[in-house]
Amino acid sequence: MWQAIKSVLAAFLGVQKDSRRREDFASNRPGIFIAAGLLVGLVFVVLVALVAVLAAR
Amino acid sequence: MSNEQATNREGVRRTVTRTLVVLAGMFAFAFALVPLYDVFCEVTGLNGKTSNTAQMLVHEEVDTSRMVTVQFITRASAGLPWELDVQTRQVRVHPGQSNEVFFTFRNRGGEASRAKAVPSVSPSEASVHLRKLSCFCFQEQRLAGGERLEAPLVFQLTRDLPADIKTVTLVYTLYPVQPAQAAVLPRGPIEEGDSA
Amino acid sequence: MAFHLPPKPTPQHSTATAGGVAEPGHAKPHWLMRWLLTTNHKEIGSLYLIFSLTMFFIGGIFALVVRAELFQPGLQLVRPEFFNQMTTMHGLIMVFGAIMPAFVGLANWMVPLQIGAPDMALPRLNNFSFWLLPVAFGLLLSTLLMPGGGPNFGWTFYAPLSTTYAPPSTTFFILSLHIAGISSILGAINIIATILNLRAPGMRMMDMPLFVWTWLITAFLLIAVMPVLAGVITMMLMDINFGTSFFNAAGGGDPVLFQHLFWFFGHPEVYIMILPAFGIVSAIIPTFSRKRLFGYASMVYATAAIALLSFLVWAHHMFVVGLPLVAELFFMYTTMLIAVPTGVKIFNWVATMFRGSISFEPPMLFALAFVVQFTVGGFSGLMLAISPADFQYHDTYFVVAHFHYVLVPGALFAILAGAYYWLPKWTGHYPHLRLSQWHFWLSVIGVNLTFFPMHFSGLAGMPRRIPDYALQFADFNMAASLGAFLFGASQLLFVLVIIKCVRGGEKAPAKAWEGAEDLEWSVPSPAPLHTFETPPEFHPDRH
Amino acid sequence: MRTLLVWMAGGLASAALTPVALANGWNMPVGVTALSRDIYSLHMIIFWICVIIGVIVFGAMFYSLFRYRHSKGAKAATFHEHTSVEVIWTAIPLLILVGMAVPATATLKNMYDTSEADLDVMVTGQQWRWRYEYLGEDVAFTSNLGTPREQIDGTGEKGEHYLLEVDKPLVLPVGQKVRLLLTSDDVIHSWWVPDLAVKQDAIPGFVNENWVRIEEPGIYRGQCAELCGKDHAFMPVVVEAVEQERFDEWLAERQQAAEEEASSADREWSMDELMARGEQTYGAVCASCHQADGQGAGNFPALAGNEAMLEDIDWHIDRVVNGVSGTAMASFRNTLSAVEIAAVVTYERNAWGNDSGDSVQPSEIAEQLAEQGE
Repeated sequence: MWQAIKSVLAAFLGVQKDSRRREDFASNRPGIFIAAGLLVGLVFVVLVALVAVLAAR
Repeated sequence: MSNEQATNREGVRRTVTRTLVVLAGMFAFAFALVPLYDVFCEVTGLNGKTSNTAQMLVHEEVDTSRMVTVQFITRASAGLPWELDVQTRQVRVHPGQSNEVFFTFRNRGGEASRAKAVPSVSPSEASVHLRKLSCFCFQEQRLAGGERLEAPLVFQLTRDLPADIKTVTLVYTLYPVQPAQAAVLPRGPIEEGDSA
Repeated sequence: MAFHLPPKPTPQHSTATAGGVAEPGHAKPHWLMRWLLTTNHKEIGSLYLIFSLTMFFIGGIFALVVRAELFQPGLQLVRPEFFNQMTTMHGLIMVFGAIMPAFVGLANWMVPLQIGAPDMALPRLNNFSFWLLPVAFGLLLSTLLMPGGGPNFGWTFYAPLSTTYAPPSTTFFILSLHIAGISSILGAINIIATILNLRAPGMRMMDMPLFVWTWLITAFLLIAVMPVLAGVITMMLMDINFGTSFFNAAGGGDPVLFQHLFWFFGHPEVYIMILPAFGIVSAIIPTFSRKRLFGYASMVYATAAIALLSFLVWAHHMFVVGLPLVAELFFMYTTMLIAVPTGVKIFNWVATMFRGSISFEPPMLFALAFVVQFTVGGFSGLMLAISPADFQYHDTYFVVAHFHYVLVPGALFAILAGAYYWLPKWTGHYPHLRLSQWHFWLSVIGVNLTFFPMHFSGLAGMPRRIPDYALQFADFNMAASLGAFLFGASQLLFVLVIIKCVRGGEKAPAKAWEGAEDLEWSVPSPAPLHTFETPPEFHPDRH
Repeated sequence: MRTLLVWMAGGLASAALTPVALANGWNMPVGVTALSRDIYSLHMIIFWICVIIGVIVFGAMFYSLFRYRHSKGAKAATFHEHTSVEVIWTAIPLLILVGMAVPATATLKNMYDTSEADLDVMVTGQQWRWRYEYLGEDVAFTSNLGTPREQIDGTGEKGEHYLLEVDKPLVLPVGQKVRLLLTSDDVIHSWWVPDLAVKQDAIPGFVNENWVRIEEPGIYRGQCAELCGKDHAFMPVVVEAVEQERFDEWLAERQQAAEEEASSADREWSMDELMARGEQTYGAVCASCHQADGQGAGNFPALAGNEAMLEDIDWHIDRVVNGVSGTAMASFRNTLSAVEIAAVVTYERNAWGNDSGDSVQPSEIAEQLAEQGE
């Protein structure tokens, strides 16, 4: 799972090594990446929202 | 070879079923967004709407350290021979205190008709902190031609109203309530005799 | 010309295999029936492309009506009512009738060829989803002749202008959008099913060309947001005809809700129109740089990230509707962040060219123009993301300049680049070089003459969607109108290029471009009607 | 080669032209408020950031195109990824964006601070005019397009402020914080004056807020920014900023004029007077839909020869006073005075060959309005 989260984080920045990608796709478990994607997406939303709330003070 | 195609067909069927499920889900989600948006607005005050049912008075100590100006603006929409007036255009209140303001409805037309006042609060952040204990805006009004009605608004601004909000503007717009079959608006172009 | 595309099946490739699609050729059907009933991905791809080219010219004529009226201040040619119908129809036709079907057409042609599949996964559905389009757009165009005129509320059809105050033809507009939406959804399902299930043995997801990747992600976006659009227009329909008040303040609804729902669809829609373009450009630049695409993995991941982020930025279209401060900040931050993965893509293309071996064939010219001008559109997008500044930019010609830079020298140039790139595969001939170059240069000049001055007129204070304007905007508008007519006229050259290319020209070998690597270049040029009936062995040597 | 030269010449030309263009006023106006200046500087900062990034990226690109030409025998390298480079070019834009977000956030917070205003003005959008109401001052009026129809149709010479002029501008005092409350009677409009850096949607049923503190007296022009139907291009905003004393005088004049208008309803008006006043009011308020010749257009019914209207004068007056629900026909009860209503009804019943000979006195209208009120 941690591996998947790291890959998703890399995706958010748009930077990924070829070798890592090879490993990711070798795992053949798309579910875990989708889950990680949604999780990181959610954390991202909460984080940006938090920054916005703090900045609005 | 043919074996492979069989698995392909199986795979295609599975993919299609799954996408159709997602599709139906998203269509339902679009409609779910409407109540979700309302809930979201009610919680955050996103669009400056206020609750449309009476709320309980929060018993809390009146914050006498500050005053907030509450302005009232009344408007009537086109096609409705009604007037809405407020007796006091603005009041200065302490957060926590409950207040009463009277509004006057007047049907200036010759026939009975129905209307509803739709509220909007600005700044919208204030709407979560505005509690209406009683309001004419919860239901529609029916007035005979020339009839006049006084109706109160009882409200409270809660103490947790952000300190930077010093003026709250409450706008009521009167909209006609159409009888069910007239809800479809006359939309024909010229052949309708409407003029002037 | 339509009836020469694609070539008839050649005997050595129409070997009958078990479970193959219906064989044409037993009794030769009438050509009309053949095209009406075809289930062949190449023929349907051609139909899509021809349809979108037709719509491109119809939408273009509407744009020229708009530009002709705006040539000078004052009302000369059309009345404001008709002007509004022209701007609305131009937007609707270009978005739903030209750009999207063009990408679907390219996907139909190229996705099976690039993944080594014999056809799309659902050939009959494929035929159906195409033929929905002429119905939808025939209906949409017919509203122009109805009493009260066609849709006149802008392609974003904000309520209540599009509900309580709309012309009577709006119900037909909604119906046609529903049909076009169903067509897109069916097309997307087909593409997903094809990509996930019909890849050549040995080709893993990570071996797929970027055009296939970007289309897969686009198809998922379509599945996610087209139903939302369908929901929104259904609510409109109910507001108009059944007395509900989703968007009507008088009945307790909220006009701003319409905008939230619309842009929840609309922003991903913007990416639907640009992601496949990224895929095409990512195929062309390596080919003509004779060098592998830099950061393939990053490109795939960045595409996925952009797709996900596209659901979190919608309200940047609504900065002046009176959102609360926190919402304003949230959407400003997310919008600024989306620039990062987008920037990565541009850097990767430049890095692909760095130390390559570059030649300038027509597809490459269009791809290079795409990179530069899409980036210009990206820059103005970044400026628009700055919410306080957007209070000045919003709903001005600055925005018009921005999205036209993204969609015309962006999406459209990528489609043209793709067409030039794959024309040898489709027809067996190279497109006429001189004519292609003329087409390119006139298009580049026309596009910039049209849209660059719009930045200035917007900054100087000209709102969008107005048929008449104050005198200080006159120079910009005259330049833009001249550019628009130049651009429009030069697209006739494109038609000429295609006709010449179908009829003849320099013969193209199977591998038409020296640096091209993907599977489509392993089948003969022109591609026979049936390809990969025996799946090819895929060797992931390049990836 | 030639291709590249053309590209570069084009790039250089546009790069050189842009500053020239911006310096020539083809840019966002600096404006006359502290906020508009902040926004202008945000705009210029982000613009120059884009220019610098553009020069670097396009520079690298054109260098590659030039240096590694196939025709010059360039051999392609084989590298295709470099993680540290990718991380760097991701991190730098991220930092720039964070740096940009800080001042943008500060400016935005300032824009949203509508508290402690000295004056409240309610701005209402109507198809296709603006109505201004000075809250608590009993002054309200509608502001219509001032450009004559002939200029638009091309039969007259276009004036300097073509389409950016109104009959009655919004007058505001300089140096005071003015809070604007915006709403609409029909569709969504957007009130925009570039020099004041205020653009805010006016949404039916909802109220939006914005504020402005003008620093220099002057006349500032803008227009509706949100597509609102047929005459979207013809509903300009003109703000006249004056010194406080002048503003107070103006306000007093307006209040007096309103009273005079009300009292002039009592006297008897001649047919000619009514027709003259009616023509003027009709031109300002009614002609945009029903057309100057009374022939109507599209959804807007013709008034010339309109039998329903000519048959029943009370029906006619009711339509003008109360409007027609769900259509673009607004209620003019609060927008027009009794004199104006009487005049416009009289005019409509006698112009364009309607020659009914009917007329209605302002006093009758005033009486009717008052009666309905009781």
